Amino acid sequence: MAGSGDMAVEHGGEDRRDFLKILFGATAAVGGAAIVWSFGSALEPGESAKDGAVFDVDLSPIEANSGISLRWRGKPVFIRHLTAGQVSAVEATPMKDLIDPVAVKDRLKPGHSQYAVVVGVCPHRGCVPVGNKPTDPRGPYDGWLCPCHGAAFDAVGRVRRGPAQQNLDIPPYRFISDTLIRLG
Amino acid sequence: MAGSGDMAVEHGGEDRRDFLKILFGATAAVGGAAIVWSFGSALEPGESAKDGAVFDVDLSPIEANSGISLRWRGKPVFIRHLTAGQVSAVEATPMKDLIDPVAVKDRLKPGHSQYAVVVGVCPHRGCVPVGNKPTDPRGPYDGWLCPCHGAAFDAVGRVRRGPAQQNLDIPPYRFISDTLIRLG
Amino acid sequence: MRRLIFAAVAALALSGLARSASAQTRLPQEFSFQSPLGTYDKTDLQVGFAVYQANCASCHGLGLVHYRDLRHLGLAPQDIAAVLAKLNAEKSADPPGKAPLMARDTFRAPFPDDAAAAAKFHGAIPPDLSLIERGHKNGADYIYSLLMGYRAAPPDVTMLPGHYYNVAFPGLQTAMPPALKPGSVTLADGKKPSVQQMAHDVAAFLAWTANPTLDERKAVGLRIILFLIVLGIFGGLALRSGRRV
Amino acid sequence: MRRLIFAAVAALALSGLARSASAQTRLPQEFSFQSPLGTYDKTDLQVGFAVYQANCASCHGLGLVHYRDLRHLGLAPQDIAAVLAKLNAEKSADPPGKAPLMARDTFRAPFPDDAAAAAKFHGAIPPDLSLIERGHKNGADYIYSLLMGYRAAPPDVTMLPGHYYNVAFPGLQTAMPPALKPGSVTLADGKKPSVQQMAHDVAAFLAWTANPTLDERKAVGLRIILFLIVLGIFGGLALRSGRRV
Amino acid sequence: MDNSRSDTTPGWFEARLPLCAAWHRHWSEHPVPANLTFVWSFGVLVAVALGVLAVSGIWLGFAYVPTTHGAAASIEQYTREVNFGWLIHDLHLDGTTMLFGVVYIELFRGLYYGSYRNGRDLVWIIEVFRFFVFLAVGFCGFAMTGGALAQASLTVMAAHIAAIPIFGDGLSQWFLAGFVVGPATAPRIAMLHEAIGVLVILIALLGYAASRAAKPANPDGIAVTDAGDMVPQSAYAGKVFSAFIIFAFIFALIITFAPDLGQPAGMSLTDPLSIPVRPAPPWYLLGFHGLARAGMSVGGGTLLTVAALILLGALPWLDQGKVASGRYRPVYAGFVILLAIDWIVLSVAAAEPAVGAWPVVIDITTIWLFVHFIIITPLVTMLAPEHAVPARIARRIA
Amino acid sequence: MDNSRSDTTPGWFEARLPLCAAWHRHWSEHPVPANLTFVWSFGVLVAVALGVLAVSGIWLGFAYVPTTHGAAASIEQYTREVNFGWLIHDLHLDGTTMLFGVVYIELFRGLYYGSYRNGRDLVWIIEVFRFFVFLAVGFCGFAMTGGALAQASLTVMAAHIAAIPIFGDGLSQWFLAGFVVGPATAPRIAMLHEAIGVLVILIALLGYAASRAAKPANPDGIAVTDAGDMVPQSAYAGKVFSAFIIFAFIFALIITFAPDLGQPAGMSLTDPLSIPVRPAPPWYLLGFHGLARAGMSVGGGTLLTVAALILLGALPWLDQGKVASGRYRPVYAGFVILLAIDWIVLSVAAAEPAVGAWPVVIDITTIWLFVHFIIITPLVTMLAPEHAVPARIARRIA
Ligand code: HEC
Ligand code: HEC
Ligand code: HEM
Ligand code: HEM
Ligand code: HEM
Ligand code: HEM
Ligand code: FES
Ligand code: FES
Repeated sequence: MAGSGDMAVEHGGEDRRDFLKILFGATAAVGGAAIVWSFGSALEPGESAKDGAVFDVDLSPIEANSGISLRWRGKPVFIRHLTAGQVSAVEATPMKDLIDPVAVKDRLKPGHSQYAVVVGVCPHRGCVPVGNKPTDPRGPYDGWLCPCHGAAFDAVGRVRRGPAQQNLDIPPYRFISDTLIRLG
Repeated sequence: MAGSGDMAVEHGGEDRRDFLKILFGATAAVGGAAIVWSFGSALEPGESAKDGAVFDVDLSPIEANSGISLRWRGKPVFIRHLTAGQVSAVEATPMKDLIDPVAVKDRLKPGHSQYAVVVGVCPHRGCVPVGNKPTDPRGPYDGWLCPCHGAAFDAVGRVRRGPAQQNLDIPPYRFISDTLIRLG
Repeated sequence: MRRLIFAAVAALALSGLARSASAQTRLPQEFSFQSPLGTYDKTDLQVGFAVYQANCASCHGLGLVHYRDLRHLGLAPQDIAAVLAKLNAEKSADPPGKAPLMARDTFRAPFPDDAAAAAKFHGAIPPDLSLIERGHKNGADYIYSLLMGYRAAPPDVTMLPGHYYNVAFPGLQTAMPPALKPGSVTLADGKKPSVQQMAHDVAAFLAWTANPTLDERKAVGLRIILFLIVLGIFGGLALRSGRRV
Repeated sequence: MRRLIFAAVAALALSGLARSASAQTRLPQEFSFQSPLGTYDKTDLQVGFAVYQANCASCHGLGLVHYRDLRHLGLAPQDIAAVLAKLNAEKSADPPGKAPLMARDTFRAPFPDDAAAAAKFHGAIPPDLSLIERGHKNGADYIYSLLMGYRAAPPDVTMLPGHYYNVAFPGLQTAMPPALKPGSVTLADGKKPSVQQMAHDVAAFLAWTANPTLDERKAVGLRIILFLIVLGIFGGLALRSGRRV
Repeated sequence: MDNSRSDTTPGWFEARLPLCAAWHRHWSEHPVPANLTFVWSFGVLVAVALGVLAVSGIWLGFAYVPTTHGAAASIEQYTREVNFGWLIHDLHLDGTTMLFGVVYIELFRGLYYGSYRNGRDLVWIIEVFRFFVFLAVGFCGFAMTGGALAQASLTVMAAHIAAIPIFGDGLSQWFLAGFVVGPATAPRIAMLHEAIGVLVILIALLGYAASRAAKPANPDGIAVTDAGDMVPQSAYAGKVFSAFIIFAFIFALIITFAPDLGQPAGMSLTDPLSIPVRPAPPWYLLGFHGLARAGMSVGGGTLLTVAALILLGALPWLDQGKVASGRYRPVYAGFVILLAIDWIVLSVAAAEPAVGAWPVVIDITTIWLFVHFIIITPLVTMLAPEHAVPARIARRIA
Repeated sequence: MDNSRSDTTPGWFEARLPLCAAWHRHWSEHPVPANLTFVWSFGVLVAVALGVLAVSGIWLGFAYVPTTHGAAASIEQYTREVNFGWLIHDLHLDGTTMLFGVVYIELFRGLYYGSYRNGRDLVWIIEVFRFFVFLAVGFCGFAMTGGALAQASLTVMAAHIAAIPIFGDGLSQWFLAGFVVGPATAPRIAMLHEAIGVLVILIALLGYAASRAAKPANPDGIAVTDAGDMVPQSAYAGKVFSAFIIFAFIFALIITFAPDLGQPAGMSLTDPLSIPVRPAPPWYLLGFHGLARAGMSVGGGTLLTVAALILLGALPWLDQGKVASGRYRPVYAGFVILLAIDWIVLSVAAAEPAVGAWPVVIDITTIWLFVHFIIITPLVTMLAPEHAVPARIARRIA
């Protein structure tokens, strides 16, 4: 490290060298970042995974006190248009009567309490409950009834009678307009 | 390692120790061998791989100058019962006329030259040649004809006319009796 | 440190109690393979298989079992051939163009697809039974209890259409009808096993389908244990003697 | 050592010659993407797709291409929707109960199974075309040549039933009939492309189906190369200056 | 063991690549404190367990097919149809149990003897990190068995990852290679499991290096200075061997009589119609599963789980005591044991359905865990009486 | 590069785990001969290539499905649908080309400068073995792409393994996990590829250790004794850097303009109906493919292939010369270059169909290869004139 030439030059050399070192280091860093970034984004879901991951459902055709069922990611999803009466009925149920206690508000979207959206898979053994078609029996709690072993759910999908021990799942969704929801 | 006690004992100790060391080492070695062996045999084909890997075909029902085709491991296999005339005919063909020169004896089993066994997949593009059914055309060389692009094969499956450039494959098989072969 | 280990043991014991709390209405049975060193009783398994064929096969598949595997129950090749011949004779369920069953095939699925099954049983689908025994704690007991668990429904429960009251079944109502038909099986000696025995043996059979390697595992495992004991002794001696000098 | 490298280069050159020896009867074409920096010509691809739909789709599938991928050719969502609507309208081939095609589906296979195809074409099966361009050296040229390669069979060759003489096809007889129907496609400007252009554009289209990422690859690759040059210079300077003192 | 070897003239190979010499210098003759007890042999056992897992894992990989249906099917077939397939599978499954058994004890050994003291803070942090990675690998392994239960656990885990602020969603999508468990998930999880399963060996080696660079830990928790208190590692050959034999023995017992020990019932069921009523993770994840459930919400769960691990890693700073080893601070030692019991009870409770007293048990044990680290540890180590620490190691063992 | 670092007082981490110190001692300040030329930087490039392959390989593994149909499909989908999937695939595919490019040159460097001399025989044997393992991994990688071509090559390779006396059949059944290429084959080959692909890194490290234990090789092929002839490795930082940049540059060119360079046309076709008329292996296997085809029969092929590798490893004993470096024995050096050309021609010929002159070319080049090792090498090194070798290195470079 024995420097030649007078201080100034030596010093200039120092500076220049440091500058170049930094420049080089910075460039290399940029390259490294680019690599990391590209490998990172390669971990994101591919297009096929995105297919049908998200789609919109128009609720306007559903009349009050009736429901529809559609398939989303291979699972059946139920959407029920509740009457004011039905809503107040479920709200009236005391928590202690519930097998898997959850407040009604946590199962409906604020401001859209007339629509209940649930996954139509019975938590007991995975059968598909009935209650959407007008002809279907809805069970003792005016919600859904599981044909397999008789689990009964209320109008917002909370289990009221065994063997199932958990409420019907709620798929991820949000309201885009008053009559349009985006699933996923 | 400073030994205590007189030579004899010390020596005895030595021996005993060595003996025990060897005994121990030997036992450990046995264990190691057992492990290696079990992991080795775990690499062998599983039962499903063995299924139908090997099976026997009775040739007696095949009359002379006719053939059968059967599936073996998903591939079609042709077995043709040759007449003496056909054998001598193919043997007469000079090597230089062949696209993929192979001697007849290398394509038949010694002592069983009346049976030709080949894989029925055309080397050109993988179509299945015709020529087994009595009604089939056998092509200009009294063997098989590929319907796709007209490759022609002789009675022992050697390609005589393009586009194919290689002879029909021969599956692994051997004769168990004069009229029974084991494929695989 | 010693204390620490002791404490751990204590807590584990506690946990044992905890678990035993969560039990169902079971009719515990004696199974030859349940004891530490016990192995399968081949005659049980053979009867169990007969029972399965006669009473269960019409609704439940055994997707992980091949017909050839039956030789492990002591069936001779010709016995297996016979089984297959019988099945191929009555090929009702499956479409015409289908190849005949071979020893290499897995047990035939009774329904073309789940939908067909669900339609038949008010939504319920008869599960594949290959692994069902492992699906429940003390699975063999559970299967026995299920098969013997049918009762007249008490007045207070409202039954679902096409369902049967069963004390062993979680939910007490099952879409599966009582399956064991008395006299549906005949033993080699011409006797007809009791329903209890049928339930017991089919449970054993399904335990085998779920753990076909149990016998081999115990045999090999014991050898390993013995070997380790020997190795431990020799090793101990070698090292001690090594230290001695 | 220098000599060694030189020798290697020489030998490689030699090998180049060797390769060029093994060529087939081809009609080499101009393709925008063939030059080092060239990219796909989207209008070519769109015409090519139209040609494929009108002339090839009835026999060849594109198993690796989704309808949604057409947006990379510059088709707008509604264009794609239109394509799908058209296809769903004429759902001749497939069984009734089948769900309508969606943008997420891959191109529909024209035949239920190989057997059906083979039956139709005297044993030959129209291969899936997704990767066919990569299956041949200079694949795009090959496809063009194949489509333009139909001739009257010279008297000396005996044609197989239902086969067509084609100078580009290895074997000269192909089960594929001349596919390009003049006027089968109409361009945006109402013109009908010549058969040459149709062959050229469908070849380009199939090149795209085989290498859809070609454009991105070249774009990204060039950035990488530029970056390395810069890095090399800076690095060189930094190190030299480091050494200088 | 037999160090006369290094005296004799080296053979052809040794002369060119002195592996034996290296072995002696870095291992058998490496000086270690003379007071190490039985539990100090566990480091070797971790290595053994990792070796078993790597080999059996590769063998399983020879047959494993990472698809939604193939995962469970391929391994079921492997265990049924391939020679010793069942053994290799059990070696892997129960090998995991052995690994975690050893690791959990090692961790509590550290807590008890204050092995994170005397400048061993980095060593400790690496050890805790290693533990975390083991948990991740174990989870991925469980999740890749493809059973209905594994699918459920993937969904749960993804939900927890998604609860991480900012990056959460992205991470959980990376984890699932999608938005829900789908066809792309299986190969992703399988390769995560296999790759990290191999890489974790490097982490373990790093920890070993760090531990070698620091002053050796020992039951007296003192910095052993006097060379007279050190012995060559080979002096413990006997201890290590007996530890190994016992390890192997227990391993063999589990494989022979209870191959599914600690696994949730029905984990191998592929048919979602026969999901056991109440899914649960394997035993070594139960504690964290419980912590997470105590978190009420998924987000809370994640928070508590992570917090617990961070607190564990922060011990070198939480511990305010002058002495390190539980031998010389009985009060704190008592609390460490209490913590061990607390964790076991928490694990037990976490395996039970959320009915009756169980949720309460979960909450209490969870709260205690945090009380222990945040309040008990600093206070007790600061205030509780400590015995005088001997300058040199108390009693030689080797 | 900047070794002032080690003088300053170490930081918190460094004080506990002196990684920088280790780096300096074992790498940057390690003394090496002062006459190393450009090609000596290639060792680093091998490491770089291996790193690229391991990482890109793991990323591919995140998507790869080892089933007869899934293999090709999963990767095709990956390259089409995942961000930069094509890049990661090309990094892996062309990374293999870069690896073998570097390895082939390194081998010929060894031949030319007699790097296997001066007690470096073990080093050389390990290097040849490493080369063999690379070939195996490369083949498995190629074979796991699942295309019609890969299937064909598996059958061919199995036939060659089966030709090994006694064990042959068993080994080829192990290899295929069956008697022919079947459903069980894909996961077997994939795991072989991935596992060995990772383990080969260990072999490489072993070779590095052996090389460090032996006297350093150098262009003068002499045992450098005088400390004045040694310089710290960091003195070559510039050379290594430029080598790296050139490496990366070529790599980038290949990925951008010829991602399939050296791969047989149509290797990625999954549809057996469109098998290219004449399958062939990737370029780095062509030479051996040629050797094997020259063997007339499958058995002969295997024999020749194995023999060639063994002869290569036996060089330290075949070479009878007093001097090691080609610099001081021009005649032998000439033959080495001839050998290089011979190999390239052989490879070219092996890629052509067995028509016209090609089979002859294959036979001639094959024969020459063996003549070179068995006859030329001993004789020429013994008899041909050698120049005087300088006691100290000829010209300093660093
Ligand atoms: C007539 C059709 C039928 C027959 C015959 C039948 N099962 Fe079932 N089985 C079912 C149905 C339907 C279910 C689903 C029950 C439910 O979910 O309600 C079932 C369920 C089961 C279950 C699973 C219970 C659970 O906990 O999920 C077992 C075990 C079982 N059957 C065993 C048997 C055995 C053993 C036999 C023969 C002795 C048999 N079954 C015969 C229709 C049948
Ligand atoms: C009437 C049905 C039919 C139509 C329409 C058709 N093909 Fe084909 N194609 C075939 C058949 C059959 C084959 C198989 C040829 C053979 O193996 O003899 C084939 C083969 C091919 C091949 C592969 C040739 C080879 O080397 O293997 C290509 C490329 C091809 N077609 C492209 C096209 C293109 C492009 C179009 C549209 C412009 C098209 N085909 C339209 C039936 C058709
Ligand atoms: C720290 C190391 C490892 C741990 C803790 C571990 C743990 C596990 C666990 C718990 C399972 C589930 C077993 C079951 O439930 O059946 C599993 C499965 C599996 N592991 Fe590992 N493993 C490790 C290393 C590896 C390695 C290195 C590989 C291969 C490279 C591997 C390959 C596999 C495979 C293929 C499976 C699926 C087999 C099955 O479903 O049972 N593992 N692993
Ligand atoms: C592989 C193992 C696991 C399985 C199979 C599993 C399964 C489940 C199931 C089925 C539930 C819902 C039932 C219930 O809430 O009681 C659940 C809840 C939960 N699990 Fe686990 N779990 C596993 C591991 C974990 C781990 C390691 C954690 C912590 C990181 C965890 C955190 C949670 C949390 C926080 C909840 C409650 C979610 C909520 O309350 O909404 N689980 N787990
Ligand atoms: C010495 C190191 C390695 C070499 C020489 C190597 C070489 C190759 C080659 C030549 C292919 C075929 C690529 C293609 O044709 O598309 C391949 C594919 C593959 N490799 Fe490697 N590889 C190595 C290490 C690894 C490692 C460490 C892994 C993962 C743990 C890995 C995973 C894969 C996978 C998943 C594929 C299939 C992807 C495909 O079909 O393209 N490789 N490898
Ligand atoms: C992945 C790469 C490979 C592929 C795709 C491949 C493909 C083929 C094909 C299609 C043939 C039959 C056509 C002919 O004989 O010319 C063949 C022959 C042969 N290959 Fe290769 N090969 C590969 C690698 C190798 C390697 C690495 C070796 C040497 C170990 C080898 C040894 C042979 C031999 C000995 C023959 C002649 C077999 C005979 O004459 O019956 N191949 N190869
Ligand atoms: S599945 Fe719904 S109650 Fe059993
Ligand atoms: S496939 Fe037989 S000639 Fe073309």
